[in-house]
Order: sequence, then structure tokens, then C-alpha cells
Amino acid sequence: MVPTSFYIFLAAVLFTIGAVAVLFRRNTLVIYMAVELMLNAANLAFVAFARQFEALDGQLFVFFVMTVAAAEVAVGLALIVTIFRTKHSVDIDTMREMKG
Amino acid sequence: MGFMTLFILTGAVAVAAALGLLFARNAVYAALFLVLNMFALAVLYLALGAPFIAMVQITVYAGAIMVLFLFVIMLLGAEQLKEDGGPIAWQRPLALLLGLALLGELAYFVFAAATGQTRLLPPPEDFGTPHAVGQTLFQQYLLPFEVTSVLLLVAMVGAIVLVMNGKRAAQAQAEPEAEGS
Amino acid sequence: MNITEFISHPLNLVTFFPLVGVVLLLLTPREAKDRLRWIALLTSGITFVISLVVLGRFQAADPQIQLAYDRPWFQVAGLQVNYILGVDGLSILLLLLTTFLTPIAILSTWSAIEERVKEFMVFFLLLEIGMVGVFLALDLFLFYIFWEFTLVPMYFLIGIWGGPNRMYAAIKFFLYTMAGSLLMLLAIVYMGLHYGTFSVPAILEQGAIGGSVQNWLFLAFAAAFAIKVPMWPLHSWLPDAHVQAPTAGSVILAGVLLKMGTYGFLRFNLPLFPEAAVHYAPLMGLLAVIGILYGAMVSYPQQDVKKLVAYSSVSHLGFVMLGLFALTAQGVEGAILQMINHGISTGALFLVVGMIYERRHTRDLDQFGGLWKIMPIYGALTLITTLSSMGLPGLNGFVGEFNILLGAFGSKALGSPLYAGFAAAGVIFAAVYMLYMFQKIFLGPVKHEVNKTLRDLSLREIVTLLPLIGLMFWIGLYPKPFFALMEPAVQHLLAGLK
Amino acid sequence: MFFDIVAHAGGGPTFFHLAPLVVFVPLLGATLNFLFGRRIGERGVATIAVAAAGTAFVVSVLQWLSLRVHPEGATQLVVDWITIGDFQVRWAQLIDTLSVTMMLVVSGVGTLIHIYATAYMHYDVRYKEDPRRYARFFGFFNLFIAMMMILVTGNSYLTLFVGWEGVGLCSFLLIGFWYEFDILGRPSTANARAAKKAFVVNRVGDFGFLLAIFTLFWYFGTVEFHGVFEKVHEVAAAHPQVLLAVTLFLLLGVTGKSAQIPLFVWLPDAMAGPTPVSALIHAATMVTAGVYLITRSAEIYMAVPQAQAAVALVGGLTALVAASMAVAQYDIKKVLAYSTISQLGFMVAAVGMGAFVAGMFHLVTHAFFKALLFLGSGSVIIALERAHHPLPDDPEAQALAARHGHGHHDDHGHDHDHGHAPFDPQDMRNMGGLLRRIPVTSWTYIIGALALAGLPPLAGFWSKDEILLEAKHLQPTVYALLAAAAFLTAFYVTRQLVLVFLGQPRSEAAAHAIESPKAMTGVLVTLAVLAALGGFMNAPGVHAFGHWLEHTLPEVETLPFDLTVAGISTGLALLSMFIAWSLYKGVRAWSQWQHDPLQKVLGPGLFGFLQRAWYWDEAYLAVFVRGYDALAAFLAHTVDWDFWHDWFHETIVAGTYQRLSRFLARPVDLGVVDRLANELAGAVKGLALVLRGLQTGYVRNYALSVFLGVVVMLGYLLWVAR
Repeated sequence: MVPTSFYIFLAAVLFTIGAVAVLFRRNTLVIYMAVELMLNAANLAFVAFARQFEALDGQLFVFFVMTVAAAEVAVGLALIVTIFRTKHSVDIDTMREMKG
Repeated sequence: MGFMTLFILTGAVAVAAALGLLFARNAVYAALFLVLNMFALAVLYLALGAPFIAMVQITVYAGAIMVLFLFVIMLLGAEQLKEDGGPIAWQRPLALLLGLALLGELAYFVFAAATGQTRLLPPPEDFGTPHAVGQTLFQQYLLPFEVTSVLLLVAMVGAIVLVMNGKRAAQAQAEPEAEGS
Repeated sequence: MNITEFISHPLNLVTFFPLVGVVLLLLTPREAKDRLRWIALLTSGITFVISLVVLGRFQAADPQIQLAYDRPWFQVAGLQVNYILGVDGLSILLLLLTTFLTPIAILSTWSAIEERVKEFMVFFLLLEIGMVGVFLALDLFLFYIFWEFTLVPMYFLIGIWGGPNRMYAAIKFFLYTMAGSLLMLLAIVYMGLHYGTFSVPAILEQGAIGGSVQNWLFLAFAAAFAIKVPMWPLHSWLPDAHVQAPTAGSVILAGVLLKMGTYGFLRFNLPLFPEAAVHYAPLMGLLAVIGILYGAMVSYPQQDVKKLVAYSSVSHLGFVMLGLFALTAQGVEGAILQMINHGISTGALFLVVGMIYERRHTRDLDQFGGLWKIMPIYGALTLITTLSSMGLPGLNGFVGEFNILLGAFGSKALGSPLYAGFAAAGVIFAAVYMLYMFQKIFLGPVKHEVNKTLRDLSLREIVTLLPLIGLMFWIGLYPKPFFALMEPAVQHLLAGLK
Repeated sequence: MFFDIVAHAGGGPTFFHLAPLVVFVPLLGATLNFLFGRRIGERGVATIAVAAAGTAFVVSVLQWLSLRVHPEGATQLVVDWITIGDFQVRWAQLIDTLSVTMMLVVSGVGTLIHIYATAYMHYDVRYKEDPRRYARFFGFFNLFIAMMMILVTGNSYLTLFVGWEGVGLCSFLLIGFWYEFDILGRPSTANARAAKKAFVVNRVGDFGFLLAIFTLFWYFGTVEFHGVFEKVHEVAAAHPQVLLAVTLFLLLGVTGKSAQIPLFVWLPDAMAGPTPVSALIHAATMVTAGVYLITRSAEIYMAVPQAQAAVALVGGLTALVAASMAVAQYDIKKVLAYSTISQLGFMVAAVGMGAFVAGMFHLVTHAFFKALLFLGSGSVIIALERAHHPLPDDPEAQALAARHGHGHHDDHGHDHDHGHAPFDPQDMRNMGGLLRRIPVTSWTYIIGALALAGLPPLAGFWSKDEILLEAKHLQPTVYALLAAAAFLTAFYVTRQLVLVFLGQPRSEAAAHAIESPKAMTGVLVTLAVLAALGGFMNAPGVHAFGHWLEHTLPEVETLPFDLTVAGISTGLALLSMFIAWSLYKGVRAWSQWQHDPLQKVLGPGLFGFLQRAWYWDEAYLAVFVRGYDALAAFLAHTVDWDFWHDWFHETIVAGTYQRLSRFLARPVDLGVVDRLANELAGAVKGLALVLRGLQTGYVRNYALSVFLGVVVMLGYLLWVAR
């Protein structure tokens, strides 16, 4: 059998790649996808721990994470579409209204 | 083929797909890499005794959500954005460095710091089956489940409102121009 | 704390149900005034229904705390604070009074409040949560939180929707009540340190603190409650608050908030400090009797109707205090009933005053006269309310006042029938000022041309008043069910004092 | 629960279980008239009201019939009212010979007055120009019957008190029935103030009553009549002063309700109510409640001789004082009002002495002849009013006016009167010679008046004689007072008869007075018969009334008929009538008013003193009313507002706080705290300029910083957990 730590490490690798992708890419849509990747990594950890402790709660958390992710994607993509209408771009670096 | 082999193979696919997401020039490719990654994870879920989650992963995540991504990418024609560092190219090496640091920390945590590592035992008979998950979901987690439905509803309404408002704003911008011409 | 279990308990539900209305109100656009009003009305109406469910599950024969909900809440400096709600014969009627008066008060704002309806209703429902919480809380700390919480919405109700001098009145109301509460807070902290818990049932099991400390604690609690009641001579915030508050605010202020003071005496001062209560009974009785006579006399020369009714509250609540510190079954039960009666009668009086104010925009007695002829329904309903307030047999006020006086007359704690004797003279004075008010507004010829075209009550206004009038008759003619609800609890309380 | 029978009298059917109807049927009538009275018309209103009162009478008669078979009576539970600890009050009806006597009087005379009022109020509401108030009047009237029935049937002091206050309320409402006028129909608050006065003065009496109830409960353990009476001797032995207190407290209540010294002042003003109200409430029934109360409490009073003496003395004094006031009145109803006070004094004196049968007997006969007199005076008033000012829908009066050529009255109506002194149809100076114009009213009135004067064999003679007889044996002082009062009674009665009915008309209206309709005169004739013959029910040798009450009252001893007493009182009455006749016979020839002959005899000072009721009202006004007003105003404005609210609050509480805070603000705050704060602000500003550079606006920069935070924190945690 595969030890849990392997799964956790795999999750950690995927999470890190996702995080780095968020910082690397300029395309807002890709950044979103990277966030999804991070969520997936977390899900993997959940499922692995659920398996280890033989508690279904971990799996249910994954279920809820997916639901929340779905909601987030719906709103997030709508936001991107709206922003695209005014900026005509999905480049995240064009959005810098927060400059102090 | 033992579980370990399966793990190594699918894990490699997952990491490769993730890296593909990181480096793909075209956003469509990135999305497809992500789908691949999710399939790989679904296999791992199966191996971990979570068939229900695995199916949901494929249908909802890889299916519904990613299709939505692809749809928006194509709608906006955003697949060919120039991917250089842009105005803040200086943060790329920094990001890589931090990523490696995090990975190091996590590896240390997983393999060195955390104690009580156990080899996994075969799970109980009905572990993770849709039946068992349903039992737990509709008894212990009934209220959060119902709250989720509200969340989805709000998200749906929010998405529609956002898109519609944007449309109206765009029209408002367009109209004076039309009059002027 | 499991949320499902939490809200499925009727006492939690009745306390926090108005939050549902608050959320709905916040989601409703501020322009949809009627929708806002309906939401508030329905929410408070459902809360009333829930309180009836509580009544249905209440066992009248049991003198103990019932339907208790007791959970550890948090710890402060090693002291356990519990979240305890419970109801017994002392509080059940006040709970019902609160949930009953709130929808009526909301109904009275239908045409009176046009500005910032949304905020008004939100504050009103929040106020209901606080008031219900005060009557149900059985942990000193929790009680204190609810007690202070009621101040905030009321402060805004007076300060935003009040009369011309509203800020002065609101701040005065706030500061006076706050000043008293601080003494109470000190006493609560002392008791927490002494007993290691704030839970009232647990404290009662351990027995009272002996010696002069008990007297000091009694006085500290009494300070907070006496200001709220208000007992003479701490009443000078009351006329300001009443005169400046909007009608619905006055109804709730007189109907429920003042009862929080008398309820405090009943719930905490009597059982927690029994020796001190007996020791101070003559003093409290004396202040109560002075309050009865003074309030009745002072309300007579007032020109402003609201002020007149406000001072009459000082007199009526003097009766309640006299009954409580008579420490006899008749006195205490009469006092509890009189709390309800005062809520009904004075609430109705403020509604009545509000109705005429809405039409004429004045409360000066000289501006009226002969209105019975022009507004016969209004005249008849006001007459019944007035008679109820001055304690005419067959209406509610009499049953309460009679039992209080009866109880005070033979009270061993007071030690002399003179208290009841002087207080009974208040019955004469009550007739003087009440009939004077009625005569000035309704009798005599119509002096002012503007008054000739006033329209009689609308259906909504009649519906607002009718439940109160119905209760006046019910309590006046058949008070037995009301006494049955409180009798075991009061006997239990008095047994603890002996 | 309701209506169930507590005590069955043994054997044979009884009607005791119907007793609650005497309360509930009039209550129903009142409710119907309040709710629907405006829609069903005068005839409908009158039918409901009379039927309700009539039903009460029928039920009362049934009780009487039942009692003849079962004289021990019964107790009917209506509702369990208040139970607290050992204090229990059930509202139950006590049916015995005493209460049924009162029930018969109230409902019997009440029904007659209801019938009379259906016609009287028809005119009254039209003269006051508000016909819609007809229904309200009968609503109040029925309510009064219900309340009075609660009073007389109550089985405890508390239930009696409920009715006691209830009739007080009805009295208030009916005195103030024309609340926008004064007694002459001019816009004023006078009637409203009279109503308030009645209520407040009665409340003073009720205060005494309440204290009596409290004392009874704490020393007897109950407030029910039988329970109290059983323990009278026990308590009398243990606490004699308690019984004295109870009886004197009750006496205070009695002086309020039955208009005795010192609280009688409300009754003359109560004449502001319509005349049927004066007849029913302020003559026949409500004001006799005090007499009933003392009779009911006979057991207690018998145990306290001092209290008996006090009651008798109050009654005797009131009888004399009020009679002296009556001789100088000009208002036809005021004469009767003072006469009522005086006669109530007779009754109170009688029951005070322990002559309960005599007192109750006088109560009954007085109800007959005083109701008759009031109704007669109402008939006179309406007769004059109709002649003075014919209504458009009054064909009889219109025809008469046309014949005598003064129909011009109906062009200017009441408004014209407001200019100069209005015509007062109640002023006896405007009357005279009415005997020929309105014979039925006049003759019935004369019968009632002679009964009041105490001429044999009319009802008043028998009852008054019995009181005087008892007084002579029991309390000689009171006997002297009462005899003097009887002398004055005959005097003012004669004076009134001469002024109203004999001689020449002294006004246009009196010359053309119109006899009242049959509904009114029929009632007058019925009452005249009762006033003439009613006395025989307890005439010497018959004593049916005494035997009847024997079943309820503790000791009923009948003194044998004493010819000397009867002879003296009859002689006194005749003498007094002769004096009055010789004084006033000159008036007969007058066609215009001149000075009162009595004024010439007594002098204007004494006459005015009597006419102003011994300046009693003025004294109360100066001492109590003004005093209370001044004290209340002082407390309200000076003490409470200026001192306590403004000065104490603003200067002491708020002012001290402000001074304190100002001290803290200037030297402490500006010097130390403020400087510190300023320097801190400068430092923050500099830092902000540096930090501002970090805000590039690039989202990814922010994400990077978050990421940095995660890495650092995770590293720290791992370092710590090492």
C-alpha cells in the first residue's frame, strides 16, 4: 500500500505548482485555472486523510469544496466577462486601479 | 500492477499536467492540461476508496466547470495573450524561489516533522460508496448541504446580474456614439 | 453548539426569530415601504405565535424554571458563563406581553413613520430580541448583555424618529439607564467571583451571601432596576423620553421596557437577596407610595398629553413596586398582573395619543375639546382605555391594583397598613387626572374649528386597539387563568423568603 | 362553569338559576344598542331597552315567587373570579329577601322609567339637536340596570364593590350625557364637570370602601358576606377597634354613594343629567345603594354601637341640613335633589339606628314617590319646552303655537336664546298655573309631593312614621333632627306645589304648556298609584314587608303603632304646610315674578346661605379643589420640572460632569495627551509615504506578498514545532 504521506506530498507539489502559476501567468483565466489546481491539491489531501482515518467527513469536505468552487467559478467568470467588456483585455496587469 | 505503481504513474501524469498548465502558451492548452490533471486525480481518488468523489470529480469538475472555462476563453478570444513577464517581470524568479521554499517546507513537514505514519489498511466494505456518502451527507451534514444550495443560488443570481449589468453599461456606452454618427 | 439543536429549542426560537425579519428587511429596497412594514409585522406576528407555542408547552402547575436551555458559553478569567434561557411563572406573562405588544406597536407606525422605514423596523425587531432575551435569560452575564442590548435600538428609535428635542431625550435615557446598569455590573462581577458561576439556578442552590454584603448587592441591583422602573425620585428621564419618542417607541417603552425594571426586582432582588429584600421592604414601599401619590398629582396639571400619561406611569409602577415589596401572595401576583395591565392600558393610551397627534400634530390639551361628538368610536375606545387605567372594576386595572393594595394592607414585611391606606388614595387621584384628560379632549363643546373635520378612526387603527381592549375586558372579568400561570411560581418565591 | 347551580333549595321547582339573567339581559340590551343603535331607529332602540329592563323585572318577580316557597334563598355561582393564595373571590349571586327587594325596586321602577324615557328622550335629543344620541342613552341606561343588579346581588363585599363602581361609571356617563352643554343647553363644559365631580367625590367614598374590604380580608379571612358575619363576634372579642374601623370605612363609602354629609355635594350637580337619569339613578336606585350596604352589613353594625350612633347622626344631620337647602331653591329639579339627599338621610339614620326594616321600607316607598316626582318634573319641563319652542315634527305643539300666534319661536330657535338670558324651563319662577294646563302631570305630581310630605295614608307617611317611631325609642337626638327635617320637608313641598301648579302662569310658555304623551303620563299614573298605596305593604297590622325581610335580617322587632308619634309628625307636617301656604298664597295672583316671600321673612343673607347650600361647594372649592390644584401645580412645575428635572439634572448631574470633563480637557489633555498624539500622527504619516510605494496596484504583486506570508508563517510554525 501507498503511505498517506506520499499522497500528501503529491498534493503539496500540485499546490505549489498552482501557486507559482498564479504568480507567473498574466491571463486571468489561466490564473483562475491555477486556483482550481490548488483546490484540487487540497482535495487530494482531504481524500487521503479520509482514507487514513476511515472517516467519511474528509470526502464530504471535498464535495463541499467542489460546490463552492463551482459557485466561485460562475461568479468569477462572470466578473471576467464584465471586466473584459470595459477593458477589452484579460491581462491581469491592466487592472491596477488599486495603485496607491 | 500494485497500488504503488499506479500511484507513481498517475502522480507523474498529474504533476506533468500541472506543469503543462504552468507553461502552456495557449490558454486552451492550459485548460486541457488541467482536465488531464483532474482525470489523474480521479484515478487516485478511486485508489483511495472514494469512488463517489472520483465520479463527481470527472463529471462536475472536469466536465462542467472546465467546459465553462473553455467556453469563456473562446468567447473572449483570450487564448493568445502574450505571456512574458510584463511590467513586473522581476517577480517571476522571486515566485519560483518562494515556490521552491514552500515545497521544501511541505516536504520537511510530510516526511520529517509529521509523526505516526501508518501504512494504509484495506478500508471497510462500503467505505466511500455513494450510499455511505449519501447517508452522512443527508444526516450529519444536512444543514451545510442546504446552505450550499443557497450559495449556488446566490452565485447563479450574482453571475446573471453581473453579466446583465455589464451589458447595460456597454449599451449605454454604445448609444451616444450611435447618436453622434 | 449545534445550530439545528439550538434553533429547534422554542425559547431560542422565540428570542431570535425576529432576526429572520431583520435579514429580510435588509434585503428589501428602502423605497418599498409597505413591503418593509408587512415584513416587520409578519415577523413579529409569527414571534407572537411562537410565544404561544411556548405557553402551550408551559406547565402552569410547576413552580420551577421550565424549558430551560443551558449550555456552557465561554469563560472569562476562569469564570464559567453559561447561555441559559428558561421560563417560569414570573416571566411567561411578560414574554407574552412583549411579543403581543410588538406587532401592535408596529401596526401603529403604518402611517406615522414615513422616513427611513427600513431602519425603523430593523431597530424595532432588534429591540424585540433584546426584550425577550431579558425576560428569558437566567445567567447574570447573559441577562446583562440583553439588558444593555435593548438600550441601543431604543436610543436610535428616540434619537432618529423622535420629536424636536430628541437627541437630548435619547442621550438622557441612555446615560441614566447606563449609570444604573454599571452598579449592577459591579454586583454581577462580584457575585460571579464569589460563586464561581453566573448561573442563577446554580447561585440559588448555593444560597444567598450573608451579612452586609447582601445589602450592598441588593442596592446595586436595585439602582439599575429602580432607574428603569422608574421609581421616585429617579424618574426624571421618563417624561423626556416619552414626550420625544415616536408613538410606537412610547408604547414599547411604557409597555415593556419599564417592566424590565420591575421584573428585575422580581427575578433577582427578591430571590437572590432574601434578607435584604425583607430589610429594605419598608423603604421600597415608602418610595413606591410616594411615587404613586406624586406621579398622580404631577400628571394632573400637565398640558402635554404624553407627559400626563408618562407621569401616570410613575404612579402605576409605584403600585407594582408596592405589591412586589409587600411580599405577600396577593401583592406579588397583583404586581405581576399590574405589569401586564400597565403594558396594555398605558400602551393603549399612548396609541390613542399617537392617533390624535397624527391628525392634529399637537398634544396640547387646550387644542382639543368635544371630540367625542366628532369621533365617536375614538371617544368610546379612549374612554374604555382611560377607565382601565384608573382601575374601574370589570376592567384589568382594578384586578391588579386591588390585589396589590390588599396584599400591601396586611403585609408583614411592610409592617403597617398605612402604606396601603395612602396608596389607596392614589385611586382617587387617578380618577382626577384621568377624567380631567378625558374631559379636556372629549367633553365640552368643540372649541377649535380645525377639530370639526377630524375623521374618526380607520379600520387599521381600530384593529390596532381592539386586541388591547379585548384583553382589558378579559383580565378584568376573568383573571383566573392569568393568576393560575403565576401562582405556583410566586408561592415558591415567597417560600424562599421566609 | 357559568350558570351552574351551586345550591339548590330543597324540593319543588325554583327559578333561582335564572338569576344571572338580571345582569346579562340588560348587558345584552346595552351591547345591542351600542353596536346597532344608530341603524335600527328610535323605535328599535326603545324596544330593545324596555324589553331588557322588563326581562330583568320578570326574572326578579320569579325570584320573589321562588323565595315565597324557599325563603332561605340561594347562592348562584356565576364565575370564579380571583384566586390568590387564601384570597378567593367567586362572583356569585346571593338571592335572599333583601337582595330580591332591591332587585324588584331596581327593575320595577327601572322598567317604568325606561318606558317614560322612550318618550322623554325623543324630545330631549331633538332640543339638544343630536338625535343620534338616543341609542347611546339607552345603552347607558341598560348598562346601569346591569351594574345595579351586580351590586344588589353580589354575595361578597368585593362583588358589591364592582357593581358600586359600575353604577358610579354609569352615573358619570349619564350626568355628562350632554357633555357639550350646561344645564340650559348653552355650549359649556359645565355638565362634563358635574359628571367628573360626581365620579371623583364618589371615588373618595370608594377609597373608604376599599379600605373596609382590606380590613375585612385580613381580619376575617374572607370578604363574602356569610363568612364575615359568622366571625363578627369572634373578631369583635379579639379586635374591637377593627370592627369600628370597618364600619367607619364603610360609612365613608356610604356618604359618597348615598350623598350624605360630607360628600353630598355631587348630587345637586348631578341634575345636569336628563331627568329620567335623575329619577332612576339619583333618586330611586343608585343613591340608595349605601342604605342597602349598611342593611346588608347589619350584623357588623349591630356589634359596634359607636358606629351605629355615628351613622344615625350623619343621617339625621344630612336629613335636616339638606331639607333646609331645599326650601330656597328655584330650580324644580334642585328642590327634588336636596329633598333626595334629605330623604336618604332619613334612611341612613334609620339603618344606622338598627331600624333596618324601616330604612328599607322608606327606601322602597321613596323609590316610588321620588321617581314619580322627578318624572313629573321632567314632564313639566318638556311641557314648557314644547310650548316655548315647538319642534318642526311636533304637530301638537305646532298647532297650539299657530292658534296663539307665537309660531315665530321656531324661526329663531336656540341660537337666538344665546344673546339674552335664555329661557329656563326648569326655573319655578317661570311656571305657575300648570294645574289647568297639564292636569295628569299635575295631579300625579301632587300625590307624589304629599307622599313626600308624609300625609296619611300615602306611602311616605307609613315609612317615615316608622323611622320616627324607631328613632324616638332608640336615639332621641336623631329623632329631633328627623322631626325638624320632616317639618321642613312639608314646607318646601308646599312651596313647590304653589309655585308650579297654582295661580297664574308667570311666563308665555307656562300659559301654553302641553300635556306630555301617553308613554309618559301612563308611567306617572302607575307610579302615583304605587306612591299612594305602596305604604300598606308594611302598615301597622300588616307588616308583610317586615316579615319578608325577617328571613335575611338578624333581628327584626316591630314596635307597636304609636299614635302620638304619628300624630306629632302629621301635625307638624300640616302646620308646616299651613305656614308655607300662608306665605306663598300671595304668589298665586302674580303673573310676573317678584321677590320670594321667604326671603322677606328670613332676610337675604340667610336665604342666600340656604340657596347656595350653606356655601358648602364654595368651601370645598376653596379648600380641597384649589388646594389640590395648587399643590399639584407646585409639585409638577416647580418641584418636578424646574427643580428636579432642570436644575438638579442640568446643574448638578450634567454640570458637574461637564466641569470635570473640561478640567480633563484643558490642562491634562492638551498638555500631555494631545502632544503625544500629534507626534505619533507625524510618524504615522511618514511611514505611510513609505508604505504607499508598496501599493503598485498589480494584483500579482499582492498575490506574491500573500504567498510570501504563507511561506514565512509556515516556516515559523515548523521552526516552532521542531
